[in-house]
Amino acid sequence: MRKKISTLLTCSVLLALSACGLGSSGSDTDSDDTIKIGTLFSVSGAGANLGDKMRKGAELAVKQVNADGGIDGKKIDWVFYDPAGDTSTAVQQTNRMLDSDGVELVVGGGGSSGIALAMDPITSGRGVAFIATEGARQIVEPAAEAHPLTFKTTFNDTVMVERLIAFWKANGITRVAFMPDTSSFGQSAQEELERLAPEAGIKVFTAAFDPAANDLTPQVKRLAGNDPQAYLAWTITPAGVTFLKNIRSVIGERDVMVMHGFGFVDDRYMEQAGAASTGTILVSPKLPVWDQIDASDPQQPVMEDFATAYAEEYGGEQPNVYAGQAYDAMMVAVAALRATGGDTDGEKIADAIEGLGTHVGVTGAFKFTADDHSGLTVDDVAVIQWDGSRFLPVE
Amino acid sequence: MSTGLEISGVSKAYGGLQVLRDVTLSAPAGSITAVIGPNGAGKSTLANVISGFVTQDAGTVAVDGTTLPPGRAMTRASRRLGRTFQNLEVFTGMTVLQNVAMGAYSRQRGGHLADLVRGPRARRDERAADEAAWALLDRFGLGGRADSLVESLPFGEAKLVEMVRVLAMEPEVVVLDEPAAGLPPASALPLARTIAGMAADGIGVLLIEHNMKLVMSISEHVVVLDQGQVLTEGTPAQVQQDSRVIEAYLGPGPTTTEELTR
Amino acid sequence: MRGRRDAAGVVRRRRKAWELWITIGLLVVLPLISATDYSLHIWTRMAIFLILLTGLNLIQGVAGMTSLAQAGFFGLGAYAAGISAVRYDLPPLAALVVAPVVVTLVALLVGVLSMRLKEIYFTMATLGAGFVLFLLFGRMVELTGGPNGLVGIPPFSIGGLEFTEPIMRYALVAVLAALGAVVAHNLLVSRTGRALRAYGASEPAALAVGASPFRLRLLAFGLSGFYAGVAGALEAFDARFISPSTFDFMTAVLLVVALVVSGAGRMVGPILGALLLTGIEVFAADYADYEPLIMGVIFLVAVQLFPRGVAGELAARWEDRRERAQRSGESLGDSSAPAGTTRTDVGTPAMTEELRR
Amino acid sequence: MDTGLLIQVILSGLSVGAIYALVAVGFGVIFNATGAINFVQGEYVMVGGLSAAMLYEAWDVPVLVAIVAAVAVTVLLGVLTEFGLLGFGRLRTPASITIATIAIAVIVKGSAMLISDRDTYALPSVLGTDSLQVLGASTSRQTVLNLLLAVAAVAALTLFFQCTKLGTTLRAAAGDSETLQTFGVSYRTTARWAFVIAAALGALAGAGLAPLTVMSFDSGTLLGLKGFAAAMLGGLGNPRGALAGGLLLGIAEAVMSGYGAAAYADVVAFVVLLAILTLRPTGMFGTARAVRT
Repeated sequence: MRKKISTLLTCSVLLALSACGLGSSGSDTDSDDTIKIGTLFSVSGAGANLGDKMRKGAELAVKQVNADGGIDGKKIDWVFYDPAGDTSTAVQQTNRMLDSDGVELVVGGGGSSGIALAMDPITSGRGVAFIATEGARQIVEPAAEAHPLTFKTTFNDTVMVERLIAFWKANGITRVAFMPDTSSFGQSAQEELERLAPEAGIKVFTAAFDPAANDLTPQVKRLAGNDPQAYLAWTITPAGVTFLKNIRSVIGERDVMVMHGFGFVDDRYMEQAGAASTGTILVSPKLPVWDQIDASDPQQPVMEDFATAYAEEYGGEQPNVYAGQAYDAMMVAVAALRATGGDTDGEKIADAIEGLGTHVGVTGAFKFTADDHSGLTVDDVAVIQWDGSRFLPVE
Repeated sequence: MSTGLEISGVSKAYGGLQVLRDVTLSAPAGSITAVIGPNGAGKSTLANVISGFVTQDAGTVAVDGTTLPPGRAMTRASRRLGRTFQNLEVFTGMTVLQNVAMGAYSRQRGGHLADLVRGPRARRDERAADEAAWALLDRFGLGGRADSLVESLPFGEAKLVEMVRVLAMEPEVVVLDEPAAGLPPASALPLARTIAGMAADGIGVLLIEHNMKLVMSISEHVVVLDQGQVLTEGTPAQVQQDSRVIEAYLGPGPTTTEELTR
Repeated sequence: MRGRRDAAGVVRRRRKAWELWITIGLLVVLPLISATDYSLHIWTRMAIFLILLTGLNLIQGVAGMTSLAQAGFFGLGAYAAGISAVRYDLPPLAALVVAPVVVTLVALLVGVLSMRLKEIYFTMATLGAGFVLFLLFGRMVELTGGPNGLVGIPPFSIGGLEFTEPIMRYALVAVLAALGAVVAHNLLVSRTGRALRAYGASEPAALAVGASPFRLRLLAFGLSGFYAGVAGALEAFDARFISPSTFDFMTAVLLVVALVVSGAGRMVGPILGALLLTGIEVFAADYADYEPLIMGVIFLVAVQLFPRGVAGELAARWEDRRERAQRSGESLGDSSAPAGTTRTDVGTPAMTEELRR
Repeated sequence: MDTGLLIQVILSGLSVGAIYALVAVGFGVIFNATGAINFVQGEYVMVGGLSAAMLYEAWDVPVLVAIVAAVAVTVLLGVLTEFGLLGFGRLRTPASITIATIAIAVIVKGSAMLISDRDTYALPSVLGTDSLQVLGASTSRQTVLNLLLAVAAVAALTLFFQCTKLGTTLRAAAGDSETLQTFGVSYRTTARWAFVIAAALGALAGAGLAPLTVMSFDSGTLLGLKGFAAAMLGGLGNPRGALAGGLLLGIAEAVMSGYGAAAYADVVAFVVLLAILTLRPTGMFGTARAVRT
């Protein structure tokens, strides 16, 4: 009798698995009273922590828009997928969204630059507008020729590096130790820094590290040999905490500037590094210090509303910069849809976004043009410092 | 007619223990030569040296006059030397037909890559091998079992399959390593007939065996091995009377019942 | 086919081909079931998995040696094709030839170094090789584009004809998958395939009949690399973008598991495994958070239920019934026979294939 | 020659090496008892570290209590692993057991992801955070503690295998588990004890690693693979070999980070694994075992 059961179980498992491949391929009819927006964020696997915050940011935007009547009466039908950090899964999900789920506009590129780069040819190939929330500038550059329908609401590494170099110049720093991780995030920052720093007369000494590393003291000690005035790490992974702990143990009390890239702006990480994180300086969007920005800055009220709404919606949790970027991406899409009266044709949406003029978002004042599909400038970048319990702006 | 198997001056030591000491013997084609001796006399090591599973320290093993390279068991098949194993070695998960057809493996010329394309020549080779295997199965009454998995056969029949596989190699020399071990007495006769059949086909059979009834009934020549050395050799009749053989098996001096019970 | 042998002899030869026809039949039928762009994309991925698993089956199923390098080889094939097309402007057709050759050479190198090792040690050598490849994909930035992946791979094309239409992309992969299945079938039923399986079943006996274990297993491992190279090149030209994450350790484990669960060593194992993998990928799209947990449970249950894989279990049951029919003269397929009669144990401990390895 | 850098590289190598050693010893214990490679070993480290940190951060439990609780949780997981593998009595060969441990590792990681909600957790060091200056380089007290922990674990296990009844049975099981059963020693009890010891070792490694970095559901997998490479380097199944293998591998990675191309530090572990398997599969101190066909 036992063998009979196991045969039935096997066949049913196998059929169920392949059957649902068939089942979902039937496409839903395009009901005309909603606009289908598709989103990919990795809420499991690598970078899961980051993806989770991005999902909440975008979700908040959808809820707010639908709450006050949607776009000219059309509510947003939000389709969400989790590629779990895997590019081939993301490619397949994007095809599924556009072919069978009838998604007309894509917001959110899987939470990693690699996935966003893979999604772009698919969305552009189908004439669908795509607003990414990932960092690599290759996603939107060169904008006019190669990525007419693709935008992103994150800082280009170029803008961040320019702000850093301006800050270093202002503080007379000419020797910098740079530790990027071996992810795409670290890799593209390294290219920009090694391109722009020499022009500003700043010498950069680099040693990369693997995000899964448990001890970075060899790299830190090696770079210490060049007697740098500042140590800059560039990662979004927990290894950034190890960096802070190792810097304190290797460098001790010598007054050097310990810095992190905008990927590490997260008060939870800062707390987990304990005493080692006090005094760390970061380049970042203004969101973490929104309550320190005086009301005259048009971005201040937008950030305040977002922070309070997010805390209400998610049990007092504070939004981080990634939630802000996802929220902005959805809001830019909504602004464009309002401009085109709900028409989701790729070209029309692209022209609408480029015609938005200044769209004041949580992350900054976006000024999209035909050649700049990121729309953020050096003035949108803030330099902040962790004083042991919270972030404060640095003059 | 090949001249069969010649072994001269074979010695083998494991660390300090000298297992084979300067062993010389031959198993002419078309005849059955037996090797007997008490446990630990070095019979199995001898079988392994001949079939290349063990590399001897000194001495040579030759088939039909050509010396075989020491060790390198896989070269034996192409030199037409086959063997069976003390505890049964059959290809489980494969049918009886496939087991026997494997015997012809080294005689088939087709290269491995040709098997990917499996052109007409490869198919013809395969069919020839299967035909030969069928013939052997019929000859030994295993035709009905052709498509059973070998592990589903009773022990006696599985042993027979192993022997038929060796015959499928069309060997000139066969080393049988205790073929009767584990078999019920009733199968001794058919086994004897099979071995005799091999000799009749012109194969030089080297029979390593404990079962005296079997050895004495079918061997033309018997070699007695003791502590790694050839004690004596001769016809079955001579060897049975030789006191040294009895002593080697039963220990020194007449053993009266008193001595045993003291 | 021998005429004068009784039915059993003839049936045996045709049964093996039956499993090959299932594989090719499915490749033909699937696009007929549903041919939307999305389904064709799914079938193409399934066919690429089929090529990968057919190759893996040669070393894992036939030779009985677990290899965790298949994902690394899959990646090497993809990058070899991608790099030669993007960086050196090789026409896609040439890249489709270069990739498998490169991977086969690397597989032979790894094989030469690790083939003499016993079971678990060989598996760990392949794990090491696979992981080194995966890490290199992410680190050699100028060549592979690093973690950002390799962008701008042209679609596959022969002469002027570009394979951009989903149906054409599927046809390309399906034809190569079918070809791969036929070649694997030929090897499986040929003397070489038998020798490979014989070696897994009894080392001494295989040596005694003159089969050289090293050369046979090296051939199987090299071939598994060739198949991975073809699959990699097709993946590169189909997705037109490759990044290291697709070829990581988890993929290597998934490939082995899908094959073991579906029945390594059987001709129908790869196609069942490919369906399972594609099903999991599609299934995973909906239940993101719980996917790893669910996959782990399914995988553990399957390994416990079928130590010899699904196809192995089904085939074993079919053979039980057929042998019982033979012995007691009942007609084949008479299902009234008592289920689950145990096998007669041969003298040595129960020699199921599972125990023997 | 900047001696400060050399000392720092060695200290860093020992710090990470101590964790690899503890993981490697865990692999050895399971290999001795079942002949299989336990892919869950890396996840035991994650569960140990993560549960300690979660208990500390979530319920403000003193660090020591959190660690003891974490070891208990991981040991329970070890018993469940043994049941998941051998409880159904269907898996007999090391190969099939090894594949089943992969399934359990995926389940453990998947559950940890759900329980920890993909968050990271930190655990302060029992000995405070100020660093120690040694010959111009620096390390932390936690590293010294981890090293002592690794050496103590290896010494304890060596004695345990040599002198205690259970220890000798565990070692004998490595030889031939069938014959062992004829002596009335249940294969399941020895396996269960092996998994309890391996889980405890994993938990201690996790609790030792947590203060040096932060723990997340993802911290175990790569660590497990590297621990295995260390076990192979030292000789699978030999506690002293595991210690030597772990420390050497840690130092090799640190040298690569300090002097070579830091980005390729991770490749070192697997190149070492490949080299050992092909040149000397029994590892430095391994007993000569039928490793080659």
